[in-house]
Amino acid sequence: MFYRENGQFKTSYKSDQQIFPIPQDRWLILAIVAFAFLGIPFMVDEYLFRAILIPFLILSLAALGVNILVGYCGQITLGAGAFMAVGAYAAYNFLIRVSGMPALGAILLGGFTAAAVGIVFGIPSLRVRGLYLAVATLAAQFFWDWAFLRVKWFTNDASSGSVSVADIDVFGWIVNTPTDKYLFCLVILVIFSLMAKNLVRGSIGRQWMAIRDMDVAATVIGIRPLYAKLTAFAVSSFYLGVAGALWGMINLGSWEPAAFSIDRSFQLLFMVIIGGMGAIAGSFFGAAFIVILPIFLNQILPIIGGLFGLEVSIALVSHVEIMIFGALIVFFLIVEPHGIARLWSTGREKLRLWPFPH
Amino acid sequence: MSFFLETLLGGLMSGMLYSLVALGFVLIYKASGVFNFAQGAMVLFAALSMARFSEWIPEWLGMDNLFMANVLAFTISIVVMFVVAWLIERLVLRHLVNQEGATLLMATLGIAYFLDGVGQTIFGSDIYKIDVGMPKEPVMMLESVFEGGILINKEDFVAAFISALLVVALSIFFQKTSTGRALRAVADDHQAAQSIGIPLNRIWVIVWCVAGITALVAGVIWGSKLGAQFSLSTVALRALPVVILGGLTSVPGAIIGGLIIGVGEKLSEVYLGPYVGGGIEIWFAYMLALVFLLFRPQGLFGEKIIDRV
Amino acid sequence: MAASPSGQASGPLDTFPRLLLNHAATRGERPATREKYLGIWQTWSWSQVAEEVRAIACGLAELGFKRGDNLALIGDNRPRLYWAMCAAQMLGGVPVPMYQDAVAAEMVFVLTDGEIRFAIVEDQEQVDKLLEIKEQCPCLQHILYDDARGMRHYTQTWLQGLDEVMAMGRIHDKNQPDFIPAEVAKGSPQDVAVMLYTSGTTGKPKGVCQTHETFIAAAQSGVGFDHLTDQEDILSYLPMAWVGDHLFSYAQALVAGFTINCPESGDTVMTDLREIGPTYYFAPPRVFENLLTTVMIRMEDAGATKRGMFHYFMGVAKRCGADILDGKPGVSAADRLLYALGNLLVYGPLRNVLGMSRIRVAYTAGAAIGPDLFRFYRSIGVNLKQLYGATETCAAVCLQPDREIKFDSVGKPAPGVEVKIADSGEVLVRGKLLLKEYYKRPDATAEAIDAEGWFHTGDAGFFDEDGHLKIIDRAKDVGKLAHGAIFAPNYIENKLKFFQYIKEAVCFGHDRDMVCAFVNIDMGAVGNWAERRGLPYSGYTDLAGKKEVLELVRECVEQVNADLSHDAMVAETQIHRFLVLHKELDPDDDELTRTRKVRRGFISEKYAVLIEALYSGKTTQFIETQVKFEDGRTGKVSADLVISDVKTFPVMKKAA
Amino acid sequence: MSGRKIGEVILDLKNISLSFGGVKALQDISFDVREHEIRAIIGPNGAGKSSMLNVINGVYRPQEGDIILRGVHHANMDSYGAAKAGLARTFQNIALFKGMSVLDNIMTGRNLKMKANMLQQAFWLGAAQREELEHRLKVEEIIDFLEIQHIRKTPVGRLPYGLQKRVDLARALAMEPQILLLDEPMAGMNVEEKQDMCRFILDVNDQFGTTVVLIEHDMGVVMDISDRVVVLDYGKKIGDGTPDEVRANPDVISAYLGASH
Repeated sequence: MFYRENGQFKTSYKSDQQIFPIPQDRWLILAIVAFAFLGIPFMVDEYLFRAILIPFLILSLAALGVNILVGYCGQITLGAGAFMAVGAYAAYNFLIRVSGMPALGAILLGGFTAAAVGIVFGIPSLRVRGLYLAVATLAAQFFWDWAFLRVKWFTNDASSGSVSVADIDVFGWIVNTPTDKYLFCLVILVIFSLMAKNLVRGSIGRQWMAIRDMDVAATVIGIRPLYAKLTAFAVSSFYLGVAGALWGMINLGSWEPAAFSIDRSFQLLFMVIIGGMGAIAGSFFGAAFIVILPIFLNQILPIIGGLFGLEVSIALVSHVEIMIFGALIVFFLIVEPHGIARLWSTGREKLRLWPFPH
Repeated sequence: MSFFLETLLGGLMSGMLYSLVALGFVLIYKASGVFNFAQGAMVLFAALSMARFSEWIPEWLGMDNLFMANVLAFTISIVVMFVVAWLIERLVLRHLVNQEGATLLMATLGIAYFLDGVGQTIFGSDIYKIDVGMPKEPVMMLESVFEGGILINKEDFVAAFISALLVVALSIFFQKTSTGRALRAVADDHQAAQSIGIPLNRIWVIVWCVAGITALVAGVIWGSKLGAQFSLSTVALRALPVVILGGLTSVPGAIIGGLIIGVGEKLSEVYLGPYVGGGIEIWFAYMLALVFLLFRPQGLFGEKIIDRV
Repeated sequence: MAASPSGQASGPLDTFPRLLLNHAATRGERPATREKYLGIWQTWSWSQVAEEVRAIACGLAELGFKRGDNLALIGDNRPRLYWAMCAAQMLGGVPVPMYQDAVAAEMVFVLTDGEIRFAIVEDQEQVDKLLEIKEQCPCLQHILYDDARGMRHYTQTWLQGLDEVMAMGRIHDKNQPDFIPAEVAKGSPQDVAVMLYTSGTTGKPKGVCQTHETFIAAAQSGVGFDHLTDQEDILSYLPMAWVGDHLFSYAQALVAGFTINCPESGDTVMTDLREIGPTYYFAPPRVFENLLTTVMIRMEDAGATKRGMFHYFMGVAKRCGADILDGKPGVSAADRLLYALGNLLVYGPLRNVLGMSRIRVAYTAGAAIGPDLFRFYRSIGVNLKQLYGATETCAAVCLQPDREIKFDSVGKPAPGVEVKIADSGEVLVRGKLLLKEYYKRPDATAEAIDAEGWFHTGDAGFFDEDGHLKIIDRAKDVGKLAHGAIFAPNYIENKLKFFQYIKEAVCFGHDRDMVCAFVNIDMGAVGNWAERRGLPYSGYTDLAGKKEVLELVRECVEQVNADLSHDAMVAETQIHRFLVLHKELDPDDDELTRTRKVRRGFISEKYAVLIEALYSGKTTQFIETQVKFEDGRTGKVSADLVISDVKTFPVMKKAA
Repeated sequence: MSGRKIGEVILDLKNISLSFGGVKALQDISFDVREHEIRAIIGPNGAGKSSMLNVINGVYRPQEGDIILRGVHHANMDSYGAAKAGLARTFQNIALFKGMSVLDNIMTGRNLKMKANMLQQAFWLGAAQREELEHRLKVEEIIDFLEIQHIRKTPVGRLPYGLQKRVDLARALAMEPQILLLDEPMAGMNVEEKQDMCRFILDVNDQFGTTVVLIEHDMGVVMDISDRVVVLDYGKKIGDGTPDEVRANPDVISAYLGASH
């Protein structure tokens, strides 16, 4: 409806292969990013930062990682949380054990460590598929759950089992207020999203998708499954590792292995399914949905209960929450396997064709 | 030596329970190609249902007979599980026919969450007692063979016995009844089965019902041991390596895989655990399965997977 | 202007090559030609185009192309074919664009009649066609092809790729840089610039010779009239052999210096139209009609709310849209507000989807356009206007001025054009834009242009009180019913054709006591209609014979009758009986001209038995017809056609 | 076909035998393929044609026999190796990447020729961007060649069967192969689509000099466009020669018309 595409013709491949070839889309995204940087920091209170915005940004980053592996490369993972944990603990250890290590460096190194671990746990994907692979990733989950709980070296022999870091310092910028933390995460998310988009629209992304859609044909046209799958595992784990480091060091400050339990892994998978597999935007939709839904239910259920004179306990809210998640997963898998992102792009397509239905 | 045997037997006992859950996995996978992540949630759901009905029924009916209450609760729970199975087929599986394995897996993950949520909403989320009169006291055995004998939990023994019984019953069901034969036909080839007039949808309902019953039995046994509580649903995660090891399509594989994992877990925990800080039983089972996977992807007894171009 | 490196001629800009060289010098970097090729819009600036044209010209000269030679151009709208036109003109030759979908026999006629030695064709397909007929065209000496695909194994020496010829030409141009400027300087505005063969509704085609002077005059009058600038974009997708395309895509583009855009292929015209979004647009009524039909069909698939919204706002547009576009006073503020809302919700998006968002001026010509169709486009804010002209008048005789649009007129005479109505009712034209002559046909030339210099258009029409010309019909088609009432078949047919279900209609009535009609259904619209009703059908013939379809057509015919009964002039010519033809009228079967005008005479001969049946009161008639398929094979279709009677209405007195 | 020169033997298959757990799919089959020729493998359904093709491009490894590609022994080649060695193929049941657009599908065919590393790709820098644009041009030429401009941005899943086959061919062509293997390129097509496909195959062979090995069970079309034909029946070679020779071969006639069918 708002699209006026006449005259927006492309005279070079460069302009035809832009990330957002339609100017209206481009402006919309730029406006959103600009608002996120310049608008939100002045409009939002601390609670919103802590409860919604910062978790949303970091989980979006993690969901991006999962999406690369599951949505683009078609390799299922139930161990995403473990790679976040690896990132978080690796970053922690780099920070405290290497003197003079800059925080940003530690975070990135956390990501690289996770990538290396991801490659190791991705090796089974060369032999097995589908649910067998799920088992392999679960092995990673349980192994690292255990390792960070029981192997004292990882936690620097912390007696309580939980580790903590001081406010981090990025080139002299002490990231300590919620606004700082928000902006720091936002910068990282924007850069990483751009990188992810570039990867998936380039040759490596096509290799991933080829493996996902039809691996035999992919091999025949000269795509090595080994390379495609392991890069997907590496990139995915890198994203998850960085997200894990941010989650621990920025969002939590001090944490225990439980922060990256199997529930986290499932949660990330759900984000991708609900948000949209194989779509960068899906990661944001999914993360937003999963961050906001519990808060929304917490607010709304007691009110609804009140209408019927029922008392809604916190436990009930949490049960209803997992019920809704479960139902939504099934709903999306059946009705729209490509999630909210596909709904969004269908809506966009409709707007482009408006007033016609097709 | 006796300590080793005790550990071994303990492993076999808990392995038997894993087998029971694994059996649920295998049944459903064979018939519908679905890897049912919700098996654990079904166990929890069944256990909660059993626990709460056996508690509520005496209240409602004002009776005092524990045995009757248990029988009634068990019957009701069977009905409940049937309804759950029917709903799952009706609302989920039917719409996901011919989808990829990974999609179905994720769908059952959704079902698992849903069942966890519903179960706890309806039945509550505390720890509930299931008392079906399982003997609690341990017994000493084989005192004549070893010095000091070995200590065995009677409860485990009964549980193992029940599990074995169920396995035999299922085997008979599969081999001897016409429904069982139809089920096997479906497992071999969906399309072919459909073309000779086997109603897929009904077969699926049946198989989910049977899986529901195994879940109920497993739930009752585990519930009476540990109480019906949320952690039961994680039993699915512990039974997962079992099926990988045994092969997804093999009933005997589920049994033997269960025993191997049960024993492996216990032995590794006892003999290896102390050196690495303990608590290794879960990941050890997975690692075992994983290593196995790399060398024999179809599992111990599974059918060879052949890709055709 | 002194001779610059690009060598443009000084002096008046009175020939097309001079115009081109001037653009290359004055707006060298502006885009001149775009073509969607390999997925993007390849763009050539005016200076690049000038280079290319010079290369083609020099190459042609190397091959021996001389002043006065004719150059045949056969193919889709490809940039290099347009450039070749100018190249031929540079050398003082005459380009002769030909219809590329013409069958071999038609081509033979033009190639021999035009004494054509050189032909530039698009691709292998056209080459093969020419090879087939080369024996019959002794003068044809050189065939150049634009697209080399599949041409590797053609060994004939007189067959060359345009690429090679241009490479040759570039060398030639380098060695003799003065050659082209000299040739351009030799050109005179009175030289013949282009020869366009009239497809002719009757008889053999005639080559219409137009000079630089006439075409530039015609183009200038249009450019001035609509204030066209070098910023315009136009989509060139109509046959190059049609005078309309030549005027808009060649003459006006060179006069105003705007950009022409060639679509990627026939399949992608709609997409390409959407992408380019031309600011200046030209299409025959049929195209607008097809577009409207698709709009209506697609809207019927929309949900009820959307459909309701669409029809509501289309109602608003019908009420006040055209008036708002014309800037007429007297539109209420409420209507203006509603229209603005509609513009946001419906008209704007609709224009976008149709590729018409950027249109400043759109023209239609070539046939009369149904008033409702015309009103539709104007009401959604597309400044669609009609023009009237013929090949012999460079297509531009009358134009509708902005803000003076009448739905049933073709506008006022263009600047510098005199128009009068002969006693017989025929429209006569005099002015700069008249043809020089029919090629080698002094007899025909004398017949068409009388002693006083008036060109006889062959159309019947009259001026209304505001000085607007109204065309009723072809003069020779206007007949009389047996009892004397005037019978203008086109007028009635156009009314029928406005219904989306009716694609084509042919009315009969001259010297008869009532009017009867053949109707062609629109396969797309009726097919869709049938599907929504669950009416099964196996193909065109089957669908056309369905009882329900006949009923649908009958309703349309009745409405036309009701409409006709309002106007005393034509009320007598209501349709009494009709039948739905079993096959589509098709240019390949000679039933339509290449510009898709009905060939009345041919049809009445071919289907004499059906006409007989219409007037003899029969209710069915068997017919078998030969049809020609695209690949040249022939086949037969046959059917029992049902003839239906239609209700007619008493003549209404017009309220004073 | 005047200008096309058929060259030396480029691919030589010697005594190939292949069996699947006791079922003999191919038995002792030998034939060769010459450079620039169109070589057809025909035979009734189940004759082992697809297996033969799968052996040539390394999807299956024969238990016995030797594959010599330009004088190099390739008996243990896998399908990635085959791709690197200049073999491309299409699939009988269309194996397109259904989640991707036509353009992206064809772009995957350029994969072996793209060298930019991941970091360059992630930041869309230097080689990555340059390569994308260069290969896009290449792909567009193929799109133009196969006349599929109007669907370049359509997801392949939405295309009708005939067009999908064409995209499959386009993807194989994007590899600029020396030998093109076509697995029943005309199966399931209507007459017009078959004619188009024939034209494209001839054009590819002619324009790019690509050697074409194609299998078909429908004899008619193949005979018109092939230079030489191998006939298989029940995993055995029963005929080899020019179309005319093969047509006259009594074994072939009986395999196609004989009582066994």
